[in-house]
Amino acid sequence: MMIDECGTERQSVLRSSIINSQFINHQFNMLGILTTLMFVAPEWVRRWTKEPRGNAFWAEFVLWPLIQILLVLFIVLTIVAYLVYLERKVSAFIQARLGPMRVGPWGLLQPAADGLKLLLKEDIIPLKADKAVFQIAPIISVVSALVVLAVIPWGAAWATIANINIGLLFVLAVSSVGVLGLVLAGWSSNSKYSLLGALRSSAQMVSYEIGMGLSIIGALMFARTLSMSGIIDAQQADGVWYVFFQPIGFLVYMVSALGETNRAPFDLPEAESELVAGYHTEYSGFRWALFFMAEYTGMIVTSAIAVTLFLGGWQFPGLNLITNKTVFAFVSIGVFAAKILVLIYLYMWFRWTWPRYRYDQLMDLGWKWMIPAGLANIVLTGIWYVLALPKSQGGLWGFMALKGDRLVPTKWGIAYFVATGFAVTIPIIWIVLASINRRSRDFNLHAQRQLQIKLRAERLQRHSEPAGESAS
Amino acid sequence: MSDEEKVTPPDPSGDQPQQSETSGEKSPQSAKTEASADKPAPPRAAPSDKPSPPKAAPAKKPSITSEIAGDPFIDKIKETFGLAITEAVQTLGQQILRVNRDRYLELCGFLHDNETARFDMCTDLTASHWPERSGQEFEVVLLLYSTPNNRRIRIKAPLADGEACPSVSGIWAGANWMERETFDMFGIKFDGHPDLRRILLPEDWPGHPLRKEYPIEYRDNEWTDKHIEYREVDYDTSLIDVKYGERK
Amino acid sequence: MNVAPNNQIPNSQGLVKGMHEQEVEIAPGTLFDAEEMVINMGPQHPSTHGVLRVILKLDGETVRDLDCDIGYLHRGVEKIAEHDTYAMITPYWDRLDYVAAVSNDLCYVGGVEKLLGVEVPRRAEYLRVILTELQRIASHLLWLGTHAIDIGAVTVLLYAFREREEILKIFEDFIGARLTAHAFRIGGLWWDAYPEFDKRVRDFLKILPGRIDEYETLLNANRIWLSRTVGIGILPADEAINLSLTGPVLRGSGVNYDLRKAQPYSAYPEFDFEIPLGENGDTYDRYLVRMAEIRQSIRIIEQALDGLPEGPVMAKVPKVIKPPVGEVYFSIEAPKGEIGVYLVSDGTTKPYRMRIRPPAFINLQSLRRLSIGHLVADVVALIGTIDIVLGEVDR
Amino acid sequence: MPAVKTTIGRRTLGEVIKRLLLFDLFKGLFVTFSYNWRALYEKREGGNPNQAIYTEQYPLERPRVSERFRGAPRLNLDPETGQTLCIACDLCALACPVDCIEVGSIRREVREGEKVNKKKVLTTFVFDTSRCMFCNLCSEACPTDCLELTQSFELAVYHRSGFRWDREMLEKGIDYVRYAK
Repeated sequence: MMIDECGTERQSVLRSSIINSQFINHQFNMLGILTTLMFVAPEWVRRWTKEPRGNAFWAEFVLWPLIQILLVLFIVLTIVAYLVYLERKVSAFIQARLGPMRVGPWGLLQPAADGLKLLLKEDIIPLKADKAVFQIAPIISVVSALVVLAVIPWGAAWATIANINIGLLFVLAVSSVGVLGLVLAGWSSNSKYSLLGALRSSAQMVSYEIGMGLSIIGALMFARTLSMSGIIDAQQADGVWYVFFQPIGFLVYMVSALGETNRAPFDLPEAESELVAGYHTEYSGFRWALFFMAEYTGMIVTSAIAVTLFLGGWQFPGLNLITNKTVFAFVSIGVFAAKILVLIYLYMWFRWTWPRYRYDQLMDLGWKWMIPAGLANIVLTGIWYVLALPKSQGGLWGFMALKGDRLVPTKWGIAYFVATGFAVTIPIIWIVLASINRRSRDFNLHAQRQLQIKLRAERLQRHSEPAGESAS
Repeated sequence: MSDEEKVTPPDPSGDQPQQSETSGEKSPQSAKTEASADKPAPPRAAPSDKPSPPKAAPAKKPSITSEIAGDPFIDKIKETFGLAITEAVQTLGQQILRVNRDRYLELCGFLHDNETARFDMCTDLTASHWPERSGQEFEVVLLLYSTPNNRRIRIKAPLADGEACPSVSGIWAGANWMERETFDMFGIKFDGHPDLRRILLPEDWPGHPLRKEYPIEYRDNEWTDKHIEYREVDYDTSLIDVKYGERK
Repeated sequence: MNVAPNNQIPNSQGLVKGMHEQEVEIAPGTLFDAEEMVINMGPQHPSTHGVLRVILKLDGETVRDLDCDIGYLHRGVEKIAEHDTYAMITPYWDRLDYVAAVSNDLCYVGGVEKLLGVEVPRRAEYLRVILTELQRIASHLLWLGTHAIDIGAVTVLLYAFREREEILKIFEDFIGARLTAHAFRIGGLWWDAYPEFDKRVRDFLKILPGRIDEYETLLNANRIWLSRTVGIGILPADEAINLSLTGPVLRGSGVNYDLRKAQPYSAYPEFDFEIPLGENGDTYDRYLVRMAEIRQSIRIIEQALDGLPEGPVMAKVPKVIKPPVGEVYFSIEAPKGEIGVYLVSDGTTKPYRMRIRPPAFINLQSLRRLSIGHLVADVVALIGTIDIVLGEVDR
Repeated sequence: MPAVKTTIGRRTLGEVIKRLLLFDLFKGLFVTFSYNWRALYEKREGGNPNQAIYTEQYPLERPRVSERFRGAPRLNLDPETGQTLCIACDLCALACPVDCIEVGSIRREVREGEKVNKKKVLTTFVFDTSRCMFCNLCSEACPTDCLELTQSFELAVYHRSGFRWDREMLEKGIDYVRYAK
């Protein structure tokens, strides 16, 4: 059923773009060649398979997606390689260094050199490792990270590989398989450091998965769809990015995403000062590179979801002025990529600025702060939403109106949701969290300090008693 | 060309300390040998005297050690411990008490607990080896500090070879590792130490290196034979590429 | 899996006997049968600051017991010293605490000078104070960087190293070496200050306070830093004294013991400075104490530069150094704590016995007391807070 | 004595609000971002502590080595005669704590004007740079300013035997590799 649906959707999109003959005039520039490849290729395939036009199953569901997948994989993996370069450069600039400079101008060929080196490196498998699992683990990790790329709306119209109507669920479900790779890697390495790292990562990712899931529900209440492009369309229809409606949701999502991708300050599984390298301590060469790839792809994916859910996806004010569909599609990809890049810069910036949490503090943060905040956010958003419904539907103020078949906030409604999001939700959630964590050992430093002073006073009192017992 | 070409081959490093020792103690002699030009002087001894001022003969300097007098606290200790305190001297203003091994622990407890003194910190614990003192070959040296009074005192407990010393790690927890190190370096056993193992050297290392009879050149022994694998290495002489050239 | 056998019974002090032999054995049974896991941190580990091997007994991630295995860098400096003349021993002292070589030199030459009864010229004393205080800043900066990187703040390391590099450049111009300086000779200094010395040091001191503010902006109030350091490894004053701790570790517990004030040496009585003290004796206080010490060192150096007297920098010392028969203990306040030398002279050109009182070695034994009950991540922070250098621990 | 001020003890309303707004975290972010920003546009000058980027690109930029630097050893020659200044007195070997110097000499008659003196003459001089700890004690002991530690610091060789410098090498110096780009 599902496949049918999106299949027909795709066909209609394709047909409309093929009918639009503008791109044919630009065949000889780069853009034209690319568009030709992407739009005409399925048509060629269709003719080649000599099948009737309406029933092109192979072309529609196998060949054309394969081309797209290869394209996306190629681009994303190149980007991943250059993210490593970017990370090194950003960290260098933050740390008063220069970063890679020797391979190519400004070290731009460094990723290629690194990749080559990793390919040529000896592939070491520890003697007592569980070999099969040891080899499968990085693959699981990287595959689960890459599969998610299929449903991410990279841009308008054709730029999504699969626009399925449960896109977000799919993302959450598949990306949580990644933890399996880490656990298996840690277990099969037969090293204590790896094992500790794996245990940490499994606990961490499972916990932050919950916070992440709760944080996006607020935004979904406004979007009322799980389809990734649907969410972007909803933001267009509502006229505002959901980050303004859902500041807490966005914050919780970002924190959880940091935890989910094992980035600093939550990089406990691979905390180099404690566990050497955590779950991938025993890995080398390209297997290790696969983990690295998974980590950076994970960063792209989580950022892409954040962009889709909270930052309006590929939309940008003024983007609708572009009438040429092809240009529009490419510009939208560019906007989406730029937004992702901003978030990834944030990731890097955080990593090179802040210290690392301790394991138990991390779990505290997840369970005592992120999950309650996410829950409270859902409740409060629900209340604001119900209050703002049209009066005909039982709302109090009627800040929303029916437009077509969906409810859209009016201008006052937008102001109302933004105001409640910032001015009411944040203080209420802060109070909730403060009351939950009032007696928290790790976060209430004041109480902790007082306790120490008290203990110290007791000790000193004991010490001031006539000495003698301490002598043997 | 002179007939008596005599290249003085440089001595292996192990010889050197002995040589300069002689230069220190028997400098008149070595000066004499240098004067006779025919016989080649001992290679190391001769030059070391050259730069030194003409009155190289070591004039006995006045001793820097003297008896402690007029210190009420030391007097009190002497009174309490009587003949167990065999010596109470000061060197350069630093007080040293020499105590018999039997009452060493008692003295330490006294110093730690005494209300006026309160030597609450064990700054250092070490030993020294005097092989020529028969019956008192070892000397455990304990440096104490009193934080309330800002005062130091040094306790010495002479021991015979093989004799165990009472452990003070029950009084000062900080003495734990120092005693372990002393055991490691001198082989002095500490009675009542909770965990007397070697600390710096491997568990099965032969000998205790800071004893005077332990040679300084002692590279290959049973331990290295057992634990370090030797391999013959074929040198690739093509790698030896030393260039001579103009200094830049 | 290397799993701890269950039959290890802690003795009176709770230390596991025979950890050395047993931890390498592979006990029958799975991970889940054993109550504890023994894990080796080091000797090659990113955060053990050298070749320290810490054997941890973990229950989950909680440290149940801990033992330090040291000696990987043991060179037998005390034995070598018995075979070298007094002047020849000085370079060996550089290699003890190699991030604070100048301070070590001051300790040794101070000890020999005391034994000889040599009076060092005032200019030399002032220059010594300037150099040792610069070295204290350098050592604390290195400590700050490594401590921060242990806790995960990587950037601070690079910033701290940048400032340390400036100090090392000053050293290179003055002494001729950056790290293992061999800064002082018995009786004074070999070199006098170079012409631009005053300006270079002042320029550096002008930059430094702002940079310390920068580090403190990054760390002082940062909630992650606070949650990682506050309440970690609390050491009350009496216990700290009993464990023979010295230096910032002791002062973090609130004990006012700094040899520069307590038993002044060199030209320190002539300068006005304060001894920062902590209140609670936790990792955060020790961090604050060290940061405050850097500021105090800046004060001392400024005063010393202002009052730098003219004159020779080397006292008249015989070429062959032969101290009188006797012994001396001389100690100074090194960045890590009280470094001392116990010299026994038999009247010859070589010391009969030379004992180094190593601050890091003695401070390190508190690691066990500090760590038990904390998590693995805290052990890393605690190794950092003790500020050890294995060159000195192992000697 | 003043105790270190600990900022945790008291909590004013201002502090609570700052904490609520994650002020502590943003302060740190501001510092690092300012570095990142400055790094993008500032002129780069290796080893300048006031610049945002401190890196000295070593093989490309030669470091400034100080005058007193103690690097590779050298046996100085008399600039007029070209003869060695060494009088084979062995003081450097005696002063060396690690015994890395071996001085070989012969006693032979040397004509100095009218007189013929019996003198020690240097034959071989071996300096083991792998053991040397560059403490300068040998140079300080040298009565004729012959043995000197110089500013060259690139002492790496491909083989251990390259560390053993003979007299010729000490007088001429090594021809170390200078890396071009």
